[in-house]
Amino acid sequence: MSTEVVYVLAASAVFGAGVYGLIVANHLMRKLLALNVMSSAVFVTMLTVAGTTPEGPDPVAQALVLTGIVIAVAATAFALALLVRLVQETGLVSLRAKDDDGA
Amino acid sequence: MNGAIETVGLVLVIAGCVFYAAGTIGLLRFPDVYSRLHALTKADNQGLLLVCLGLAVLAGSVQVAFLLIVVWSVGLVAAAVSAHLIARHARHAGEPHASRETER
Amino acid sequence: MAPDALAVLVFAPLVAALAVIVAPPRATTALALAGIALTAPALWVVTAAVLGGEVVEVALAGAAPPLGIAWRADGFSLTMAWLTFVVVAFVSLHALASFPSTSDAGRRFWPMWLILVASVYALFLSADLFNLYVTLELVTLTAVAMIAIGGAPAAMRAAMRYLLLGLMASLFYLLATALLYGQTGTLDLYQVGERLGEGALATTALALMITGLLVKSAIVPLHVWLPAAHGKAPGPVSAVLSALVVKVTLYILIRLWFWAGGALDDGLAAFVLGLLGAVAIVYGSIAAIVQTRLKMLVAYSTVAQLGYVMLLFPLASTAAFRAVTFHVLAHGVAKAAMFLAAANLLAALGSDRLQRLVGADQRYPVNVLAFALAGVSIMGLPPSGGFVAKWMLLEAAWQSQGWGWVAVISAGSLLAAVYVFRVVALAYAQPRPASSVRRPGTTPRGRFGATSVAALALAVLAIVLGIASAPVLSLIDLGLPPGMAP
Amino acid sequence: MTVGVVVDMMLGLALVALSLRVVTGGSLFRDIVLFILFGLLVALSWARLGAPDLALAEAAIGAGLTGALMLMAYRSIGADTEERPVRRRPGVALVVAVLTGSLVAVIGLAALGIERVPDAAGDAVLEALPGTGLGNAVTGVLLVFRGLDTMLEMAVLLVALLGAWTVLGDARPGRVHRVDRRTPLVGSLLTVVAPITLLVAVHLLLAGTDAPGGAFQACAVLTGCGVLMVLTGTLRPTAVAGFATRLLVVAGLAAFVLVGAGAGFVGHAPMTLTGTWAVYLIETAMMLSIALTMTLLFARARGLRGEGS
Repeated sequence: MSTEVVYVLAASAVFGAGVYGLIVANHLMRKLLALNVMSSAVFVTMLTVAGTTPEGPDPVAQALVLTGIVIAVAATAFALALLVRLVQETGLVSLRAKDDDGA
Repeated sequence: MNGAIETVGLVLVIAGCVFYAAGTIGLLRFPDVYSRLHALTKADNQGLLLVCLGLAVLAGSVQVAFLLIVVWSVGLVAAAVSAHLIARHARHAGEPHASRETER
Repeated sequence: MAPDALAVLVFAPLVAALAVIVAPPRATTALALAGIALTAPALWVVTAAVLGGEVVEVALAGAAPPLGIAWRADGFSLTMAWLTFVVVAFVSLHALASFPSTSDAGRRFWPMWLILVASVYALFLSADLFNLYVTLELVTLTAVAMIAIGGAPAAMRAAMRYLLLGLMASLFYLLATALLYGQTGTLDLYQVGERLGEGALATTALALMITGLLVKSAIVPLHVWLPAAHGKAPGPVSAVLSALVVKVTLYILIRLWFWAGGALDDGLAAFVLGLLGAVAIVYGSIAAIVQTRLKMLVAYSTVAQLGYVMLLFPLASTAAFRAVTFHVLAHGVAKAAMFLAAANLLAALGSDRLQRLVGADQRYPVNVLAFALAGVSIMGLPPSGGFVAKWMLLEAAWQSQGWGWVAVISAGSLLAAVYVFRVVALAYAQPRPASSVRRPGTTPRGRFGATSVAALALAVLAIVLGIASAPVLSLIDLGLPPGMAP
Repeated sequence: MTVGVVVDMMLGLALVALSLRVVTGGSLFRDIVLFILFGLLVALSWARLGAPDLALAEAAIGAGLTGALMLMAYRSIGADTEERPVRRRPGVALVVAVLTGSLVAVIGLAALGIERVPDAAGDAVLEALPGTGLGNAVTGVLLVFRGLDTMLEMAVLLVALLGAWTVLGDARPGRVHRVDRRTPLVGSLLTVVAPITLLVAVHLLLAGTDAPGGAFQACAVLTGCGVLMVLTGTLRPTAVAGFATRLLVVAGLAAFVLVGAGAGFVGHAPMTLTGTWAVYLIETAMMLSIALTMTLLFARARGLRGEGS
């Protein structure tokens, strides 16, 4: 068993956990945690399946992951701002509470 | 000669790990915030020092050794400040003190 | 000349966005309009080159794929770029009135609006799987932020749901990108198509990618986020969401399927996608019929109309490709007009409950007319653009003897007629004497003015598209997928 | 099996256990802290996989910044919004999760088994890198070969900030839960740490052209300093975005746009960096923009002003 295999397996389990959390969790912030966990799994998969060059992991894959990390943080930051405002306005931390067609 | 240096380095690293283990056990087993902090900061900083020293011996390069000392001192500053803040916050929040509780 | 024009399409709105952020508010209108207007001559230059028979292409930073990213414009991407320009230009006119640049909302709206325009252009020009991911994220984030711009709790809830699902869909897409890169060593969509053999691995990766795209395109049953998001957003935002934002992922889907989807060529997957489309047409139309609010009705109509695009996959013929591309255009223009008219009526009446529309034609004739004209195209009545699209689609289904698809297309038009006529009939209904008195909350705003003109102009354009379809179709013919002949 | 693989396995198991805990646990606060720990372990994985650039970025941005943002938001929405228990019937979710997880495992493992394509983009990059004058291939990809991605990524950051400003509405900037500055340690920490972070950031930025590091890692360090200054009240959030703030926020994207579009005017393909100066200009502007953007997002503010002013 090689290092890459270990990380692919771990990443897939983490991805599954993230999907589970995203579906099951009520609290919006936990959904965001689940999304972030999923994106870490995607990044690890991306680097490992890209293979290696003589000078280490594939540099393109590294750059893509770096870009992806920053985009994930940006999206999370915006989602958190939206979440905080939503809680201030409605007092609810989940989307399930009531029907969206009202009002 | 090489073997001896390597042995010294390994012994230092392993000793550091023992301190880390002790600190972690303290974190898990101690009854309240204050004593847990005590375990973490004291034992772990000692552990970090020993591991850094061991690695410096193993690396055999002055530059690396210097960097490891920098790592240790930054770790020390971070631990001091964070432990201080946590303890202070806990005291203000009225976090219970295990020993006093048993005295009552 | 033409390759530089591609850069103008992306950079002009982007520079305008940056300038709007930094410059004082009074300069906003001029800067924004300049940024959008500059893309017109650029589009013209590129179109001339494409009509001359070339595919306009530029390797960014001189690094051709697989090393770098290339921008590429053929008839298909150019058609989408023209749709972008037309919708954005007219909706911007509306936004000038509904988001005045000196107001708080306006200061927030315009920079994001311009970035959205730049990213949609960048998306249509790009064929790099990862670059598409970045542009998609950009489109989604701007769209979500603009839905929430009004600050109403319902809008923010809709925005949050859209954001969560959108981010999840992006991750599926990104995961597939990772796998495809691992397999082919390139991110360029066309090169992936060449290098990707058949096999379970390729199929699964493409299936993951398609799932993500379907969520973002709100194809039933993954549409749950759309009605609230499109229905609760401010008027200009709804218009551009329905006309453009859901189309960009369908564009990627079509590109992927017909240019790089060799591994999916087994009929079953295509049939499933077509079936989803059929369900979307029927379900979306019925849901639209039972709505009690105008904007929600229009939003569900979008769910239904997106279904037609999915019929392309099982039909998979030149005729179907032309029909569906034309449908995307016609629906985009008509739906933008419809949302703008609905938003104007909402602003004027103080509510978009359908009952409030009774007699609206007497007070707001322009907007009601705009809604009705756009409705003609949505239903597919001659001589509108929608008619041409649906007629061509029917022909395509007929030719390939897909009787089931024929039935769905016809049923969709009938159902669309029901929900459009429901609105139009109410609006033209004779008001009872009591209700002719102006109700509280009813303002004369939206009777004439830029907002109504923008809606009417788009609606007229949706009709004109049907009369003058020949040049558009000849442009589409220059972007047919490999293996399809005009 | 080597010692390294055993370490990998322990790390992998810890990642899985932590992720399960984070998505299902009962106490949100604790799970956010565990998420930060998860991020740090991911950073270790990057180091194990031989990607130090990513390890640096993950530790600082993925774990540190995201965690700080999460904790801040957690404080803002208040402890009284503790979630209700998870949905009653998680069966379907479990099936979906196991299916997607195994799907990823199967195709991931299959993808690992594939022989490397001879002219993969990564190899093309290594071949073309000497022509750029850069020594770090990752920086080369980010700035030269796939500069468009990075430019649009800056736009994503800008949109996140504009979006946050939008949903902030007309509200006063969020009350930042400040650390009590009367404790002697915090003040002296800042006076020691602030200059060091600046030094480290500049070092990372310059080192990034040839060694691990670059604008993203540098900005993360600067952001850390910014967050510290907000927390200690050295910088206070304001409700108005002044001219300087707006200028600095767009600087990174603007530098990219100017260089990228400008290349077209002097006869190069768009997005061509015509010299090393362009690399340094863009990297510096990006570092400043990202650091300010992130600090503003953290403080949920439109601007910042110094303590005295």
